[in-house]
Amino acid sequence: SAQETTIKLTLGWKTQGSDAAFFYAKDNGYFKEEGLNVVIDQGEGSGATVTRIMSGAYDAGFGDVNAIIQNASTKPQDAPVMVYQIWNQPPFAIVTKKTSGINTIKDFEGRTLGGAQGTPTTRLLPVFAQKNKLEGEKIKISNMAPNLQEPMLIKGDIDAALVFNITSYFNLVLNRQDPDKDYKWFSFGDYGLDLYSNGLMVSRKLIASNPKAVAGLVRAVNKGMIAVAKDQNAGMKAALNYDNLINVDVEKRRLQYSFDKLIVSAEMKEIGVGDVKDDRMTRAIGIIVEGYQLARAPAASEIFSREFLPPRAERELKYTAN
Amino acid sequence: MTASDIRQKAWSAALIVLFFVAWELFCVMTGMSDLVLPRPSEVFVTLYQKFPLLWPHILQTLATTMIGFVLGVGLGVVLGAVIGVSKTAYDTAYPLLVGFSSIPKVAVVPIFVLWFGSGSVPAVLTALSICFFPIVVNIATGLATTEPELEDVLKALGASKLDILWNVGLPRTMPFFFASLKVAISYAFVGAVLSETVASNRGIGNVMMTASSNFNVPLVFAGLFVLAGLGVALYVIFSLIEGRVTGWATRKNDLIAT
Amino acid sequence: MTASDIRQKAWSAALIVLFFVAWELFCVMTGMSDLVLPRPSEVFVTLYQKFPLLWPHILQTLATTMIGFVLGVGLGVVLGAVIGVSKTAYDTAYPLLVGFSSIPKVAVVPIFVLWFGSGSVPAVLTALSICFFPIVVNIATGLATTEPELEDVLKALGASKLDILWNVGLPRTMPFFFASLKVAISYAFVGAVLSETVASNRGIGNVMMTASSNFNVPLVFAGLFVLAGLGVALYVIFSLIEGRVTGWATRKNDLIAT
Amino acid sequence: MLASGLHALLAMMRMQPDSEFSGAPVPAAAVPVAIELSDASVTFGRGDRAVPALSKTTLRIADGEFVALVGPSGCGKSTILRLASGLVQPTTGVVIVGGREVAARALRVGMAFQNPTMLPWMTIERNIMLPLKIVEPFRSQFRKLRKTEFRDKANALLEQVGLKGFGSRYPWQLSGGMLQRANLCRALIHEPRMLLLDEPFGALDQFTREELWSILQELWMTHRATVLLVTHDLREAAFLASRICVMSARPGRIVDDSPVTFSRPRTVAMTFEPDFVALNQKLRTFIVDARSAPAEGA
Amino acid sequence: MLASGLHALLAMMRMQPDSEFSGAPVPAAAVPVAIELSDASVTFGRGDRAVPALSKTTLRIADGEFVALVGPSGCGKSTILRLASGLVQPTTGVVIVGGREVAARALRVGMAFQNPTMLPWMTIERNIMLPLKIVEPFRSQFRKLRKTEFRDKANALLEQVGLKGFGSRYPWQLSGGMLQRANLCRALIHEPRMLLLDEPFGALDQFTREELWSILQELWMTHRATVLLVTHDLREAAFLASRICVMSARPGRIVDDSPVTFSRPRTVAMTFEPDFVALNQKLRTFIVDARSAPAEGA
Ligand SMILES: Nc1ncnc2c1ncn2[C@@H]1O[C@H](COP(=O)(O)OP(=O)(O)OP(=O)(O)O)[C@@H](O)[C@H]1O
Ligand SMILES: Nc1ncnc2c1ncn2[C@@H]1O[C@H](COP(=O)(O)OP(=O)(O)OP(=O)(O)O)[C@@H](O)[C@H]1O
Ligand SMILES: [Mg+2]
Ligand SMILES: [Mg+2]
Repeated sequence: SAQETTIKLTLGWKTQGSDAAFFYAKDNGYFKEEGLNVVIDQGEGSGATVTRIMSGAYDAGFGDVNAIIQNASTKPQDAPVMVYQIWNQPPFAIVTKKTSGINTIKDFEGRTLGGAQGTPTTRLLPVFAQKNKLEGEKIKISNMAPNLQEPMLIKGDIDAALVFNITSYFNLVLNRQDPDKDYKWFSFGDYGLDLYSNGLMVSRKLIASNPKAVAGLVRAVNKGMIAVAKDQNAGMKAALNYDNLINVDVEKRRLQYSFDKLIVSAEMKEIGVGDVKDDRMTRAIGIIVEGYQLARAPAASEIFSREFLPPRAERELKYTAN
Repeated sequence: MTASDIRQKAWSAALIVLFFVAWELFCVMTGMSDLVLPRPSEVFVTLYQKFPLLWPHILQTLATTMIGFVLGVGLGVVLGAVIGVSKTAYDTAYPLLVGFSSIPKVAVVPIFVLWFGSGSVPAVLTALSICFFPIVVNIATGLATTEPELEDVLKALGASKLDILWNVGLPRTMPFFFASLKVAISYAFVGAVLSETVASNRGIGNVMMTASSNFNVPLVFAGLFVLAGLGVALYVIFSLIEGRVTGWATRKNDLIAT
Repeated sequence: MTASDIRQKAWSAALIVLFFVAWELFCVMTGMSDLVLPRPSEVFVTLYQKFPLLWPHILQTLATTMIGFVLGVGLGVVLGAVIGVSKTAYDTAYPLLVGFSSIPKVAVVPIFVLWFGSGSVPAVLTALSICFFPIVVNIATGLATTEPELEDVLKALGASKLDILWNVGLPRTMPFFFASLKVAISYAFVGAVLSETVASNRGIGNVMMTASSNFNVPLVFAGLFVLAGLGVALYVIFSLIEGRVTGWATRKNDLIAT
Repeated sequence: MLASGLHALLAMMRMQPDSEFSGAPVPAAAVPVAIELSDASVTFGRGDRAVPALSKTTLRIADGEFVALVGPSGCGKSTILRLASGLVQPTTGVVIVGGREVAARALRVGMAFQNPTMLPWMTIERNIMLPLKIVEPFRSQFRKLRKTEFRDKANALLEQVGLKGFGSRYPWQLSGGMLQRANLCRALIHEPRMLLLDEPFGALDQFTREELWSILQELWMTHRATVLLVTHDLREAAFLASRICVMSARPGRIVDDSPVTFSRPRTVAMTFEPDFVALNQKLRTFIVDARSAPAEGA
Repeated sequence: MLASGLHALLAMMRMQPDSEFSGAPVPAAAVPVAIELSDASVTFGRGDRAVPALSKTTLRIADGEFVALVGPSGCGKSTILRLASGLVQPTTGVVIVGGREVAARALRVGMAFQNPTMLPWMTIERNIMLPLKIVEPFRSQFRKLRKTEFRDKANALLEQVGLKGFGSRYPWQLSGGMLQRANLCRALIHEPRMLLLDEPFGALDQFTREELWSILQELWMTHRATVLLVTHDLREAAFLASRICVMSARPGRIVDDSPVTFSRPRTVAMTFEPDFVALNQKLRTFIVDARSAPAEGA
């Protein structure tokens, strides 16, 4: 293992249950088998994963494909490439209290929505409004840090919050709320914004200099995904091993939530975990280009590379909650 | 004298320009990505182009910072005077204050936001809470180290503690008060911007947050330059006041007879 | 004297305890949610329970902070001495430094991360870059306001500038140097923690960030208490050194003959 | 100016300005005591580091007396002045000034420190006006009059000590002797009831000094403030004082206390007369004795 | 101690210690000039705020001379000393010390300031040892000897001026006169070639003062440093100096420059002899004239 390649990998955020596949792969030596020494660091946001990779500080990361699209528009040579699409459903959603009187998306007009600046949910609101024929200028946005959204929503300072469902759902849980009973969720995916979201991305430099390592990395993560889908408890053990400060109960639920809502879908069952459908990706790029008013629409092939994916048969994910 | 003064200033200005030139060269030579450290020329261009857009945000940040700063100075002077004069206050308040200022204010901003709503109030409070400590420390130290000989002049007249504080302690402390203002004003900006990045719809902090999520690093740096510029501008104003107020303490420079 | 000293300290300790009691009561009476502001008792319990978990993080943060602080003090003293002695340095460096410290250091951390990777190095650098400015300012002001009469004593002996700096300027500046240390150490903690929240897998900052994204507010506050505690502990150490070094400046308190 | 301020002052004082004063010490029973040290001793520091500065000393100065204090360097003269002004508390014994135990506010005190400490951030003029800013009844009028009457008062005093036009200077722009004269002005400006002068003429040449003697004597003869003057110049003591106390070496005690009976106003010429020279001579011997007491550091 | 340091010192000096010295001023041609002011004037500040402190002054002091400078308060005596020590640059004219134009390092200088400024963070002992820390050849040995030989040296000097045991005190724990004596020690400790003394005995009583006169005279007679002494005491000037310069009022000039020819060693008794009194008398008249020059502030 003197020839081990070191790969610096950044997560999308602080340690979360939904990252379990990476920890599991590491703990079970999947990376080693591929001749890789993967160093996993916590992240500062799934968008920032892209910057971290572009700046050269990291070789790979778990981050948002939409941030790649944004950057690929202006800096096609520097933007990272998605090599393994993990979440094939968008987590972008608007959450509101059932008591707020908002029953349809039309009711957002005249209300104040809390949003964290620059997050896709916030940024795509105008497209959301336009696609659903809402009067966008009637929806007011109040900017705030992500972890203030739920408290402000609970307190009633805002009428709804522009969130990632996987984050917000558990934030509400942690704020001793019942996110299913008392809250209403409007998922962007259901309203014409059928986007992809987080996955494993790598730098162009790594692809150019060491494609074998990339393939190995994807293979290892894929094995981790499939294993964790079978046994979340083992996944959580690996996560706890990485960071002993996590709240295992909540994070395990988060892991399961990610499979339920973001990973396991009709499309995944069809094409296997990690892959994307090019036409859907192209549509998604169109939405992002529109939403962010990008100068250039990158091709789907600039964003996602199928080249490193293991064969379809190896990407058969069977999710069983336990 | 005036000629040499101008030469002096020109020399300093040249050195400052040199700093930016060095930075530019460094970026060009290392092929630094503008996502990490943009070239100053790029930043200035962005600043120039976006200035009309930035202007209301600058005003907003300047206003909240100044309010927080003024309140912070007031609080700092009062606390500093109390700590400098009373041993009990020294032993009690100092540890609490040191403890409080060892806390990153980012952790406190959400509390302010939940209590006072997002916007200007938390920004003012954050600026205040971050900037008053250097003032407390310098006022307290200045008072504690005032030469007893100077105080005796007033004590012999039967002056009250307040008289002594007012006529000896505070004037004697002025040079260090102004020194702490330089620190405080910088930190006040940091505080206000910090709060704006957490929860606000206006202000440089908000702009920088948006710019950074758009990967528009030159605009982030334009924001930083604006902050630095505002800090320097206020520093210059304080320097002018300082020159008038604390001339006695820097008299050394006058003594050269030519 | 010793008896009254102990009474004094006891009194101060009582006041500090009172502060926490008041906080506790405030939370209980207003029915404050522990998601916003936990009761101190809750925080202490959390701190106690999680202490074994926190310990390695505490060591990490303490280590990076101390390294950054020591480097910051070194840099601050050197820069302060240069600025305090040279007019050109004053005019050049001061604006740049004020500008630099008006910039929120959060914006600088990513640059450090790029160059040095995530972890301890950016934390050290951030602590350094946030804590040296108060020292620069106080050293420079102390030197600039040194009484020319004291310097004349050495000048008349034909002493070099360095001799004067070493034998008059710096000792005279000591009280204000120690004052700035109190500010600097607090800010060094803030800097290190800041960097840890952005880019590190260890340290109190990381713990607090994790806790805060889990809405484990008592744990966030436990982190804050640890920081405050560390700040105070270092403050106490400096105070002891200060007492020995700057006794001459606070001689006022000795003069009471009893 | 000094004359102009007189009327107000006289109204406040019990004494008639022109009483035919003999120069003899005022008997303690007849006149209220202004300063009283009873067995007062002062030790600085504690434990090992204790420095006895003044042995048990008893000294009683009547209202309106002019007492000179002489003695070897370091014997505790300045310490006695600091006791009288309340700047130092006695380690043992009692100090009563103006009938009250804590001196500070008991009497309107004017003090000229041995080392002329001017506040460096104020011009000489403002330094001199400081007592007017602090002490009633001037204090309440200070804001109103500081640009007019009070400033004139300060400048008139400055002129009297030969510092006309130096009011707008800063302390560090004055020579040693000039500072000392300004220091004297500050002690006098608020027409104090008690004047504590610590070698007020030490840094002055003989002639300036003699001029100021006469001014001080005149002032005292009109205002009759209680004066305690520390000096190293025996001629000065004999010229000015109505009573001279001689102190022994450190830690000091008062070893001699004698009246000076020359008639007032005294003149410089008188200091060359045999009686005067004889008094000086006598004092010299006392001091020679006083110095012989061993003076060692702790 | 002073005697013990002598041998080393003498080796460095050109003069024989026991040359039968007459007390007459050394002719300028015979001996090298130590201090030379040529038309030197000093004005502080600029423009409107300019204060002339010293008129164009020419003064030449030979190596090994003992010159006293007397004159009214504020006439520029301290300014001349500051010129000689290089602390002040002349506004016009030239000041040459030890053959070089910038005085500071030209000669080994010992200076006693008028206001005894001790560094407050150092004990008296360390304050006194300061010149040894700065000035060669002591400097290079300072680390080695500061706890032994140099400290003994300081304490021996302290004992000589009557401050035995006060070495470990801090400046603010000393009385005015004690500080002044410590100040004198600091001026002497590094066996300077040029001694600038600004009223070194002002705060001392007559007897201590006279004792120190004798010590200083003895020192000078052995070491033959160039001494420039500022004093207000004409007896002191006549006792110590081999030449007395009288200055006029501010801005000063030298109006008289006369040798003092009494034989050495002089004694206190001699100061009462008619010749001595006559010299004093003569100086008095000069000063009276000098003072009459109008002295007004800017
Ligand atoms: N703050 C202090 N701490 C310790 N010792 C002190 C302090 N002030 C004065 N002393 C000591 O007290 C003694 C008396 O001092 P004081 O100033 O009264 O003398 P003095 O008679 O005025 O002498 P001089 O004529 O030299 O001014 C001195 O030996 C001095 O060392
Ligand atoms: N730093 C300064 N700035 C302005 N003026 C000054 C300064 N130093 C001295 N002077 C002025 O220069 C003149 C001469 O001062 P100097 O100290 O030489 O007098 P001196 O002869 O030593 O007097 P004294 O006997 O009172 O000490 C004085 O009028 C003084 O006001
Ligand atoms: Mg005294
Ligand atoms: Mg002088």
